[in-house]
This record gives sequence, C-alpha cells and structure tokens, in this order.
Amino acid sequence: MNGPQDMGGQIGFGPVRPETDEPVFHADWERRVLAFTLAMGATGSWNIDASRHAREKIPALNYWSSSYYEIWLEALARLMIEHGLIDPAEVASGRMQAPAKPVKRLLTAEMVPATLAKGGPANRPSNRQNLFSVGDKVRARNIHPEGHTRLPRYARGKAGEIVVAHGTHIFPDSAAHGKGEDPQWLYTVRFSARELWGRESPDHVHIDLWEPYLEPI
Amino acid sequence: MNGPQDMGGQIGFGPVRPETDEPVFHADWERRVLAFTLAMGATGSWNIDASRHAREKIPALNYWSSSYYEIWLEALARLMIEHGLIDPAEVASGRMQAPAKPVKRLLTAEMVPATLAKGGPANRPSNRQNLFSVGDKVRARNIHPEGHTRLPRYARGKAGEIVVAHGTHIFPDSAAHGKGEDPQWLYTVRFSARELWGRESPDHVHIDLWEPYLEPI
Amino acid sequence: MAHDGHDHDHGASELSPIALRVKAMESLLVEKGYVDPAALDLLIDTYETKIGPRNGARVVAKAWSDPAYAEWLKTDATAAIVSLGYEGRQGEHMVALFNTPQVHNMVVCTLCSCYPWPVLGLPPVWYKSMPYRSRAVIDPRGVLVEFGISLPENVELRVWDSTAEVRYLVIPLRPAGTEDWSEEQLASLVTRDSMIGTGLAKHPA
Amino acid sequence: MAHDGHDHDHGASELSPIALRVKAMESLLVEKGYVDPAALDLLIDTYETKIGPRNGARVVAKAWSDPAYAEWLKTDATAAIVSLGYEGRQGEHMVALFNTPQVHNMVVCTLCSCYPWPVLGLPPVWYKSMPYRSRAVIDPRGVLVEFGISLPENVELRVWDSTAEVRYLVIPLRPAGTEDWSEEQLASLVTRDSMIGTGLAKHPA
Repeated sequence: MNGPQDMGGQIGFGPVRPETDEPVFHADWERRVLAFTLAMGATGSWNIDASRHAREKIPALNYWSSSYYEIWLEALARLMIEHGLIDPAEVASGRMQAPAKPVKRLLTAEMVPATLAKGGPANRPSNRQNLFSVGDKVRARNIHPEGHTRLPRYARGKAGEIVVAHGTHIFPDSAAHGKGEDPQWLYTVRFSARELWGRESPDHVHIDLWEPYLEPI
Repeated sequence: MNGPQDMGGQIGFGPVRPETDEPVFHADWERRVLAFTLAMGATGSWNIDASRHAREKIPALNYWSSSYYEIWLEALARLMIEHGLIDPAEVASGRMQAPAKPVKRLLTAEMVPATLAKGGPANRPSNRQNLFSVGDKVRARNIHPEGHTRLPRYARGKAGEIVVAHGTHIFPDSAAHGKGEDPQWLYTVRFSARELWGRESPDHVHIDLWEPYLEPI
Repeated sequence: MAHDGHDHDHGASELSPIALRVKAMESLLVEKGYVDPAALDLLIDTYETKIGPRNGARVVAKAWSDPAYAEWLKTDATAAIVSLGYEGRQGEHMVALFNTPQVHNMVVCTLCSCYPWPVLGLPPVWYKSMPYRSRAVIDPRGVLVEFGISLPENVELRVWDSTAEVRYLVIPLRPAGTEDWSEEQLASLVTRDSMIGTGLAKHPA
Repeated sequence: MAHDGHDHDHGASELSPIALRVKAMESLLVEKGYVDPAALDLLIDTYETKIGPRNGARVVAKAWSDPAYAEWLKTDATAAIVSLGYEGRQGEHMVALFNTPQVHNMVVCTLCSCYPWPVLGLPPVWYKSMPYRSRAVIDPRGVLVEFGISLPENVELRVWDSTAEVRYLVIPLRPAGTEDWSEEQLASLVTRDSMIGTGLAKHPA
C-alpha cells in the first residue's frame, strides 16, 4: 500500500539528527516493547510480513509522529486484536477480561538463545525457474497494490540491472495476508540515481526486489 | 520539491469527511487569516507561486497536521520575514518593533472590488512556439526539483495525451523563485488511471502541465 | 488533524492559541500600515455573503436552459461566466466540464487547494483536506462512495487535478422531470458538490 | 516528532502516558499467559548488553586482517559471520559491502527499519527516523554531510535499501597507519556508523 511507511524520496522531515553516545534504550518502556513484541512474534501467531503490514496500516499522521517503539506497540495491539488474542477493552484496562486464546508456542527464557540464534530465514527451496539473471536489465512495475508490498514507490517504473540473484524467498505480498509463502526469486537490482531522480549523479541505489515486481526490458 | 504538499496517491489519511451545511468559516480567526493573506498578496511583495512555495516548505508534519488557514498563516509569516516586512520578534509579540518597509501598494477598501474582479491572470503573450499540439502523446519527465514545481510526483514518468493547449502561462518553477515569469506553454494532459496506477480502470486523470515538464514520445 | 478548524468562537477573554496568534498578526500588519482594516472587513464580507456556490448554480442553470449559452461555456467558459458577472481572482481561466450519461467529472487540487472562487466561493474544509487531496486521484470511486455516490462501472470518471491557474466547474447532468422549470428553479437543484463532481444535482422533490 | 523517545525514566509514581500504556500491555500479556516474564528480561539483557556493534567491529577487523576471511565475507557473508558466533534474527541473510577508494556504501531501510541485529545490535533512533528513511535514497550526500562526511565527487555512493530479508554490513576502509595492529586494536577503530555507511572508521590517535 502507498502508506506512511513508504518514505523514500519525501522531503520535509528536516535533517537527520545523530545522537552522540546514544544509549540502546531511551526509557524503560522501550525495553519492554522490544521484549514483548519479540516474544509475541515467537508465539507464531503471525509472520514478520504481517507485522510490517500492521505497522504501515497505522494512520499516516500517527505513524509519522511516533517513535519506532510507539509504532511497534500500536501495531502489536492491532495485530493481537485482529487475531482475537486480546480485545480493545483489555488494552485499555490492562486486565484480562476474556479467557486467553491458545497460541502455538510460548517463548520461555530457556528457548530465547536458540530462538534468536535460529532467527527466521526467508529463503525457501522452490522449483521455480528464475526469469532473470545477473546483468539483465529490468524495469520495476508501476503497481500500487492496496495490500502489503515491498516495492517502494520511488522505484516503480524505473529501469535497473540485476546484480545479485538470491534464490527464492518468501513473497511478502502474499505472506502478509495469510495467503502462504509463495516463494519467488529475489534479486538485488541496481538503479542509477539519475534514473530514479532525473539528476546527474555518479551514485546508485540498490533495492531488493522479488520477481513479480519486475518486467524485462 | 517532493514536499508535504504533493499528496496525490498517498494512502493513510483516512476517509473524506464532508460536513453537512458547512459554514464558510468555522471560527472568526479564519476570516481574519483569509482577509489579511489576500490583502498582503495585493501589496505586490510576492506572487502566488512564491506563496505556494512558502506553504510547501512548512515542515511536513506541521503541514499535514494543520488546517488550511493555519498553513496560510504560517506561510504568510515566513514570507513576510523573508521579505523583511516583519521580524520574528514582532510575530511573537504582535507589536511593531522596527519601522515598516515600504510596499508597492496598499489595498484599500475602495480598491477591493476592482482588485478581486481583475484577479491575477496567468496567461502571458509570448512568441514561443508550442512543441506539442492536441492529440500528441507525451511523457511527463521524471524530475525531482529541489525548488517549486507543479508537476506532481504521481505523474512523473507517465505517458499521456495533450487534450488542451492553453497558450503560454507564467512558469511557476521560475516565478516562485523570483526568476521571472518565463512564460511557457501550458497543456492539459490526459493520463489513464491504468497508466498512473497500474490497475485496470476506465478512468482518467487530467493534469495541467507546462511544456518543460513534458517530453515527446 | 491537530486543529480541525472547528473550534468555535470564544469571547475575547478566552481566545484559543491560534486565535491569539492571528489577532497578534493582524494587529502587527495594521500597525505597520501594510493592510487597511476596512479592506479586510470588505474582503470577508465579500466571500462570506456575496461570492458563493449560488453563482455557479446560475451558470449551470443557464447552461441547462440555453443551448447557445452551453455552447459558449464549452468553447470559452471564462467569457461565458464573466457575462453573468462572475469573474476575477481564482477564476481567471475557467473550463466547464459537462457531465454526460457516459462521463462523470470530478475536480481536485492535489498540490494545494485551487478552487474556482468566483463561481463556488471559498472551498469547503474537506476539499482542502489531506484525505481528499491524496485519494481523489488514486481512488476517486472510493471517494465518491464517501459522498454517497456509487458510479456505475460503465461510466468513465474523469478527474481534473488543478495544478495550474486553470479552474474547473463541473456542469452536472440536468435532472429528469425539470423540462418546464425556470432557470431560477433549476438553480435551486444545483449543489456545490455537484459542481465539484462529488455530488449530483438534486432531483425535483 | 511528538514523542522523540527521549523521555527518561520516571519513578512508578509518575509514569508517562506511553509508559503506562506499555505497563498495561505487558501486564495483560503476562496475565493471559502469552509471554514469559523471564523471557522478556532475557531478551532485553541480550540486546542491551550482549549483541551490539562490537560484534560487527570484530567482523570488520578480521576482514581487514585476514584476506581469506575477507574473501569468504565477500562470497558468503552469512557463513563467514556465523563462524564468529554472530547469527540469527535479522541477520539470516547477510551481505558485506566493501568500501573502496572509489566506492562508498550506505545502508537504509526506507520502508521500516531493517537492520543487521546480530552484528550491530538494535538500530539507533536516527536510523529509524523519518528524516533518514526519506532522504537517504534521494539525497544521500546531503545526509552524509549531516554526519560530517563530504564525499568527494569522484567517489560513487552506493545506497542499499533493505527491502527484503537481506541485511547489509558495510566494511569501511582500513585507516592508514594501522599496518601492525592486532585485530583487537583494529576493532576499536570500527564505529557503528562506519558499518552503516554514515561514518568512517576512526583514524589511529
């Protein structure tokens, strides 16, 4: 979706403000949001693509005026409500008012090291043949899906060159909507800054794009 | 500039909320902002393109979270400060602290009817030949100017057809920056919704575009 | 929006922060001699009581009643509209868009809030709002649904993004059952939204 | 931003609104049995004290010191990094980007805040901020200036937008005058920002 998450090329947010000797967390509540967001992810109730989609569905002004942990918190509440794990009254009160719904897994402290070490690889074996190879010229499709996509607006319609073929990976446009992993070839595509922005420049932007986002040229 | 004003195609602001029996103004301060913004425009200190550019330079989050009269107020203050007509301390206090700077014209009550009736036509005679004619296929250039432009992002790189040639009009990309009116041919260009958004649709979007925004195809 | 423009007037003793800022700005401009208070009052009175969508409704009613006028409006809308006394600021270059059974027109300004003031007055809040400006070009049929209009699939929707100084006035379809109506009667059926394209003309009661 | 994430801890008696909301959510999740409080504490401890940019610095220092390792990193960064014990969540598919005198690399995630956790820990606030995400692809040289870096015109800047599950680690240029340095000494020169591409490795004092 052309949601608030799709920031590339927008002007008007002001300068980047790096913080000297920045701490890992700026408040204790940030620690808690990180931890319970990861722990809820580990229950297997949704995948990472669904999490991202929940974040980008936050109303645009809220999204842009929130810190990233605030975005995580809001999206987690929405996801849990969508999945029937909690209800809005419980969020407001912080007290259980309906029985818990069983989840696939509870992440215990013992499981934490192995779970983090395993991570969530996104590559998936597939018999699908790659349409493109390194060196091929491609054009990112001009699509504006209403659902989740990882093709940023600034790349749509632009021509680039395949520089890496990563094999077949979970396709977020499908997985985010519970429609299965539908593994697709993932490529790193090199675009010239000139092609993207119409300015003379020696620079390039590389974007990881799935095959359905691309057409041959 | 790819500023906050360039809204076409963004998702996330929620539904349109028409108001039944909406009054012309919702608060008295809105009346005053309308009036003094028009009156200051009539002093000839800047043109309408410079006004629009002042509005789009408002920081993005402020812009999106403001009502339109708030945007007008903020941009007017910025323009007047830029032009040395007031200084920031005066804006804060509401009291004159430095002598007034002469302006070209003072809009008196007597002048109001004729001034409004005359308006500010933007067509300008020119010997410039039109590069395009009705029926020509054109492509909007993929440009991302750092200054003012009236070529919206959603049209850039897209192909359309000239449906009206309006003659030569003040070119905002020049006029907004005090670089003169530089009259250019203005065309209404018809784009299919399919071309713009990659979706099957019988619909079209028409955009008024100056010749420098267009290339032949 | 943080400020939705709907904070109603307060007595001078309890002005809102924005009202206070506006008051300070106006005092300053008057004190510096940049604006004439009488001109401000006249500008407000003009747009609050004289220039509004009743102007456009007269144009539409005349176009419905008088084929020669409709033809003039099609070929030179600015002149045809000036002939009724509506002219000037934000209406210098007018184009009339005639709806037909096959084509519905709808006007937006994605980049700011350009609007044909001489015929419609000042724009409503929704026209200037981010939801309308952002979605009118990518999801115009969805926007129309929010105005209670389900456009049939076989009707072409033409959206006009007012990016230059050309201003658009939609001429809605004349409602059936109004054959004998006078221009004045017809004008009463022409809503502001029908001239933006987010509404239709009213049907005779 | 309305909330810049910098509101520092308060005593329980004066929690900020966001802290109260977070507390309520955590209580609820614990009460419903969806999360194990001990797991939460361990997750926090892991990312606050164990996983951070020192990991990446060791990878970089080894790449500088050991040509065979550098080659491995170029051809299979994931395996080369796992060999040092850094693996898992948000580092499942690693790519190492080697800066050269002609090429500078810089990493962003315009669509969210993807970042190589096993080697760099959690991302800094600026990396997740709208200014960085919006401008890194259209004005990367302007962004670098805000980090104190003026990239020469004859150096190609390569920006990598982390739109998939591939995670990027920049291998900065090895500073001159470090020929005899140990891996441990070299690692002390490798800043977090130099591995994102918004900084350079420190020069020996």
